[in-house]
Amino acid sequence: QDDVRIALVVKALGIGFFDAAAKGAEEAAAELGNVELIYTGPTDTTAEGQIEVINSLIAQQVDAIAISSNDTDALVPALQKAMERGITVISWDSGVAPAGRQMHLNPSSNPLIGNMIVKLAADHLPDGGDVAVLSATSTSTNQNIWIEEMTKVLPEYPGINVVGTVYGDDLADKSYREATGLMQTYPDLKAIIAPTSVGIVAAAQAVVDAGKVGQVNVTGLGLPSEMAGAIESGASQSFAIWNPIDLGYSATMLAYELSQNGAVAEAGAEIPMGRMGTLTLDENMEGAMADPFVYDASNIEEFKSIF
Amino acid sequence: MTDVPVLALRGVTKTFPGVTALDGVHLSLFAGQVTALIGENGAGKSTLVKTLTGIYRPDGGSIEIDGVPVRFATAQDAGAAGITAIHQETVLFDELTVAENIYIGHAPRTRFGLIDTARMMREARSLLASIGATLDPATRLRDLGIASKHLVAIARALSIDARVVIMDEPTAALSQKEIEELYALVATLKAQGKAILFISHKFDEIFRIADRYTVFRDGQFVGDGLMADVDQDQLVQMMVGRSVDRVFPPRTHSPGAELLKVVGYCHPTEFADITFTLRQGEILGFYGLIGAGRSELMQALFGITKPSKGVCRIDDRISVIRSPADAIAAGIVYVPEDRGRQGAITALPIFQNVTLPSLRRTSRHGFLRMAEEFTLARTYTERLDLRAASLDQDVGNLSGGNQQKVVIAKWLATQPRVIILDEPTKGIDIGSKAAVHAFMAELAAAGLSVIMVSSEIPEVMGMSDRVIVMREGRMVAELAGAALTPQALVRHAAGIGADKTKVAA
Amino acid sequence: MTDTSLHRRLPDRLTTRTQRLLRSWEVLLLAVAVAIFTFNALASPYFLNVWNLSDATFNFTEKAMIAFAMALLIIAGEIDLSVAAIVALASTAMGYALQFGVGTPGLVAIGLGTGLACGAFNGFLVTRLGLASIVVTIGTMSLFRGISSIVLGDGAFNGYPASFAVFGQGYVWWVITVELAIFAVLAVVFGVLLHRTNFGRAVYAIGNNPTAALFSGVRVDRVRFILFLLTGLMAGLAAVCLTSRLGSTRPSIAMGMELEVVTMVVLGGVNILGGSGTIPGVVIAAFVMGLVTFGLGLLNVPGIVMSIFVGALLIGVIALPRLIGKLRA
Amino acid sequence: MTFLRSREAVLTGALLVLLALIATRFPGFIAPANLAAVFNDTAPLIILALGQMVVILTRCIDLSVAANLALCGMVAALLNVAFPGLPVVVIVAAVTALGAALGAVNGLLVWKVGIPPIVVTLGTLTIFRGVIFLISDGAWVNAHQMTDPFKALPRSALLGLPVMSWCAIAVIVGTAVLVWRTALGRSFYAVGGNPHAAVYTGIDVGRTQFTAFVLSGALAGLTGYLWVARYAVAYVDIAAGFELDVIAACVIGGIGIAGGIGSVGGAVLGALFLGVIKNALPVVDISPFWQMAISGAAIITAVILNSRTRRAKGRLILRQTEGHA
Ligand SMILES: Nc1ncnc2c1ncn2[C@@H]1O[C@H](COP(=O)(O)OP(=O)(O)OP(=O)(O)O)[C@@H](O)[C@H]1O
Ligand SMILES: Nc1ncnc2c1ncn2[C@@H]1O[C@H](COP(=O)(O)OP(=O)(O)OP(=O)(O)O)[C@@H](O)[C@H]1O
Ligand SMILES: [Mg+2]
Ligand SMILES: [Mg+2]
Repeated sequence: QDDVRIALVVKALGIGFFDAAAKGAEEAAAELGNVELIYTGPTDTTAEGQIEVINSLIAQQVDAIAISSNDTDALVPALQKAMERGITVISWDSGVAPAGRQMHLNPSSNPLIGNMIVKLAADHLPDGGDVAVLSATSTSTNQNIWIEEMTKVLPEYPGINVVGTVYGDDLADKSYREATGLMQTYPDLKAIIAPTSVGIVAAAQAVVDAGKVGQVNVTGLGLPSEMAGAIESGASQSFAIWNPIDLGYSATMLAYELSQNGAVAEAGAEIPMGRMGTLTLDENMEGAMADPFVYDASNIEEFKSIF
Repeated sequence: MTDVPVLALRGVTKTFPGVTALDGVHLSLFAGQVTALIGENGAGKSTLVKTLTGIYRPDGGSIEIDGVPVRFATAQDAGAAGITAIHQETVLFDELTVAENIYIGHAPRTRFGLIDTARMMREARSLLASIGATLDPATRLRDLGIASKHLVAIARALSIDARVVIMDEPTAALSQKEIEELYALVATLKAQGKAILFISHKFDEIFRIADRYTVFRDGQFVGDGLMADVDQDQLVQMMVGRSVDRVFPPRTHSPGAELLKVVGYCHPTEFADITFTLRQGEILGFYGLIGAGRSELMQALFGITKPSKGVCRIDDRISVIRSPADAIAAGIVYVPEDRGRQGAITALPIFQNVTLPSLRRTSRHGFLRMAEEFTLARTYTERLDLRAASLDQDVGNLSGGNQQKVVIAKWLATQPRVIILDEPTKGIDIGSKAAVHAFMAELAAAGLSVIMVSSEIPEVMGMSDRVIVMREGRMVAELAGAALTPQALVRHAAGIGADKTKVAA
Repeated sequence: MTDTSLHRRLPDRLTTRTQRLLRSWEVLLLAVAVAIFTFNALASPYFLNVWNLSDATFNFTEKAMIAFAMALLIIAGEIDLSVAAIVALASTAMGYALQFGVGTPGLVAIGLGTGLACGAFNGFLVTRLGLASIVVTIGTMSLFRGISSIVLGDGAFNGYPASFAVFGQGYVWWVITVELAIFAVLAVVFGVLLHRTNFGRAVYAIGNNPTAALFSGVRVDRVRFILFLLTGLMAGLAAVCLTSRLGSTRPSIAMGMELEVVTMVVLGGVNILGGSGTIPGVVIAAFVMGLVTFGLGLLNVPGIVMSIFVGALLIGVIALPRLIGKLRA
Repeated sequence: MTFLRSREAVLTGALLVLLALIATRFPGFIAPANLAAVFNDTAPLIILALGQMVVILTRCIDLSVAANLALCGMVAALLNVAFPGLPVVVIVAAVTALGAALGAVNGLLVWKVGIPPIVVTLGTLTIFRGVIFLISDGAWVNAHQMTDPFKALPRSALLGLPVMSWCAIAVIVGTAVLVWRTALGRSFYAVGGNPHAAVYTGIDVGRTQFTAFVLSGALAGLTGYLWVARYAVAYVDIAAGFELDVIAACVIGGIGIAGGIGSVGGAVLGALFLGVIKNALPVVDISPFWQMAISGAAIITAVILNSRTRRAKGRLILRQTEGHA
């Protein structure tokens, strides 16, 4: 049987979010029937590591690469080489510069996410107050875009005062320390927005340990499985995420469509992605999958064992 | 005098890869007696000490205490069996205190098994007092001078309640006054009924303190007996296997024109106002007590340390010597006192050692030419009759004497004009010593100027055309001809008498 | 000792060139390399493809450039753990200059110059102030990378000119990349420098016994300083290649590279305590590490599992001769 | 008097100056409660620095501590998930033993095979990390999977201080007694200060180095549990690169990298110095991007200062009396 080999390349192996995405990709592969899925990525979140992975994928002559990148620009030469050798390249989740891919799948639209993270905080602060951002690394593409989008819509939330942005580098201990630092520097802090699944968990833990449950609300983007404890303890009222399973599923479907079914990535193109409907590409060859979904005490039980 | 030895070795053998250091040797030590162990360099004396103290395990033979065979796995076992030693090397710990150095490995314990610091200090203090050392047991060893360190080593050896005390060349690093104190200590130990093994290359002290002797040659037992029954020539005959000419080689050539002139050399802490001249083909002796600053001065001449003031003229041209490389270029070379550390590079082959300072000549535009290197190395090593398997052999595999030859060959290959020999015969046995002396005379006769640093009066007297005496970093006398007497040397070196006038040559 | 005037002729060597070669570390390592190559060829159908092999060389070329200089440094008894940080700082400096419109030649000069400056700083601390190189470079490792993180903050530099891409992405001829060519040239240059020049001899002498080397007229501190400079320069060169290959600069560039470089050098048979080692050994070690990572990559083995292989290889290859020696004794 | 000139005094002074500087920008930092929190946060670094100190004293180095910590932490988490009923003390004991065993692997390779410590631990560093990936399958162990007692132990307060801090205090006291008052402790200094001489005093150099590695490993194992329980998460990369912080703490604390020199006080102060910088930067509003450069500069300064104070005082043989004519 003619196997189609699709590589799902992630920022680094061992991150819950990406493992969930891989689950979705497997689902798509099973649905398509003739797809062999290669789930791979470097050990830590570096561009150099991803380039090595890409080189070995090129060598194996896979049919398509769907990548969530560690660096917008650094991967471009390697991915261009892949495309030159006839490999379909798309990026998903965290994008690659247009020159290095045929199209990009956004989990959701960036403005929607930027709005969502500040709304989550504002919903629990009727009187406004100080909030701070705990991001991943200073270089993470999507976190930076979301924070930018959030800043744009801030005027719509009067009383919400963003006092600072710190970086936990997606390391549990550093994020924890930064969150603790935030609470000390700003004794009146009302909320910590962490648009990263590592940071949000660490921040919730820091709030619990500082005895500030009820005073400081942790919110942002996180995984239900990792955040279940925080919702339970009350350190977090609510948080959002798109469904990573759907994301992996859609990325695989798109890669398959482009590489096997002759779909062309061009502005305005509508590309089917199985049960997720179709994706419409904009002039940057980007499309958004769906709205982020909000999790709170009412629905966390249902999702925490799924992803 | 008892006839049962406290300690007896029977047929002890110890081999290292390629060397049989001890070949079935015998040795008996008796209570209340000092036994001198004598032999050439490499005869196996220190190896025997290490075997007796549990550092090496013998390959064959037996060690008996009071006629009972014993076996030591570690140095602590030997201590427990009542054997203690002052080793040839300093084996102390700079970062520990005096008391800890004395008691490491057998410190007094409290009920909970912890070290009883207070008691350790107390006992260390009284032990030090008993050997006449006024050291604070709480000072760190690194803050002590060489002589004090040696006293700590002695205290450490005595801290073990021993019946057998071994001293491996204990006087090599001591001044005359401290040597006298050591002799007194040996007498006390003797009176306490301990059996003492005393190793030394100095015949005068052997005859002074020893009751018995044992002679080794090339790892083999040659003979033993009572000191009273032998004279020095007989001992030397046993040691070397032939008689050794103890007359210094005659000097036939007389020194030529002035070659090197040192004017007003000063160093912030080590020496001051050094002014002297050296003539072609001359042997200039530097005498002084240990620590008089001679080595520091020679190292400054060689560019290792920098003088704060002063100039050095060669052939009436002022040469600035900032590094050994400058010195070599100016024709001055230095055979260091500390051969192990400063002399040869033991892990490199012979030819590379020899050519290291002469690479500029054997290479072309900075690129090595192996053939030239071998030629140069062969010329000089064969001239010195080096005993080795090949020129590619690592220097570390050679015996000490042959390593010294490699170092000398290295310097001769640079075709120097001045060669400085720092304690060239220190720790060297009587046979090799004569060879070194003959060689020095040969060099001088060939027109090389030699500076010889030595602490041995006979050597200084016998070899030098002229002698400069140093004390506390300063030149205190320059002696030659009739003025060069042992009494004058000692008087100037020790600073006895106010007479500091230079005696003209 | 002097009883005879009979002069024996000392032979130059007792062993022949072949004998020495056969007993050398390089041969053992070469055997390992061949074994890995064979294994890879059997395990993956994609392995024996010149283009793939050419791509695979990127896994080691930049590290090997630094490893050559590092080998000399380690043979001389020193170490430089700040090399990866130098790469980061040099890349940052190039990116910074780029903002002012500096062209490709200028960028290269700045990259190499930053490397040299960092090397000089390390060399100064080690030779002038007499500090231990391992602690000095642990400090400068944080310092250099810290400076690039101050400069870059949460930003990145990109938009390098197209002509700059030649170092990391260009080909000299057919499958021979520019980096591979640089690697080959440097292998020869460093090989000659270490094994065929007075300078190389001085490096060995210093590594074996710095005091005795000084007493033999070797300008010890000057040689050490030059070695730090060289290492910095090579880190600067690696920064040029890596930056060119990535087309962007971030503070995390070349993270952890120092340990891979040291691993490569040690695997190449250089004694970490100084005094011995060869450039051919390092060259083979570079290929071994490249082959292992590429081969396992083709089998889609995760990078972290690969590192188990590299770690085990390092310990195993060094332990084996010692264990055999122990068993023999 | 001697204390005033010691490294510990210099470091204490530096630490106080640092705290004073921070206080000018953020007075709340030196509130006792906050200082206690900083100490608590620095506890893992202190514990590991003490283990590393012992290893460095014997002329070795342990680059694998952080990987050892991560592996033990992961095993602790997996044990807790697999056997939620297992008492926490059993888990702590198990991972401490595991840490000691991993340290023993390093120690044996150094002692029996004679591979240089830096090479051994460079190798085991990558191997340990790889093993974590293998046993965890790369997955995280998250807070809600861990039992409450497991997570609670390090943060439960005892006499106003969290257990985590008490662990650090216990290790400080234990190491101090070990190093000052036991024969083994003194032999660490002897082996590193002069290995040759150590043999002459009946100390087995290899065995002593082995013991040091075991000790360092056991402390890494203990810290592995503390770390994972405190941050309530375990994954492959926890404490990545932490070995360099640990070594930096030792270097700042004046532990001589060539062996034989160093004190418990120095190691603790070195760790606290780094801990204070780490905790202070976010609150005094210095960009986090400065942190690395600052700790780098601190290391270099400390090394220079240490080498100055340690420089052998040149012996003075010249008398400063009347000049010679
Ligand atoms: N650890 C060792 N490995 C190899 N050979 C050794 C070792 N120790 C000693 N030897 C060799 O054993 C022989 C005896 O050495 P030893 O040190 O006992 O001599 P010695 O009589 O004490 O000489 P000296 O008077 O110079 O102190 C020498 O040939 C020496 O090279
Ligand atoms: N009191 C002391 N404290 C510390 N070190 C000392 C002392 N005396 C001598 N030394 C050491 O011994 C070495 C030799 O001393 P120096 O060169 O000054 O005297 P010297 O006259 O050459 O003595 P020697 O006969 O031992 O060569 C010095 O390098 C020094 O390190
Ligand atoms: Mg001896
Ligand atoms: Mg001297």
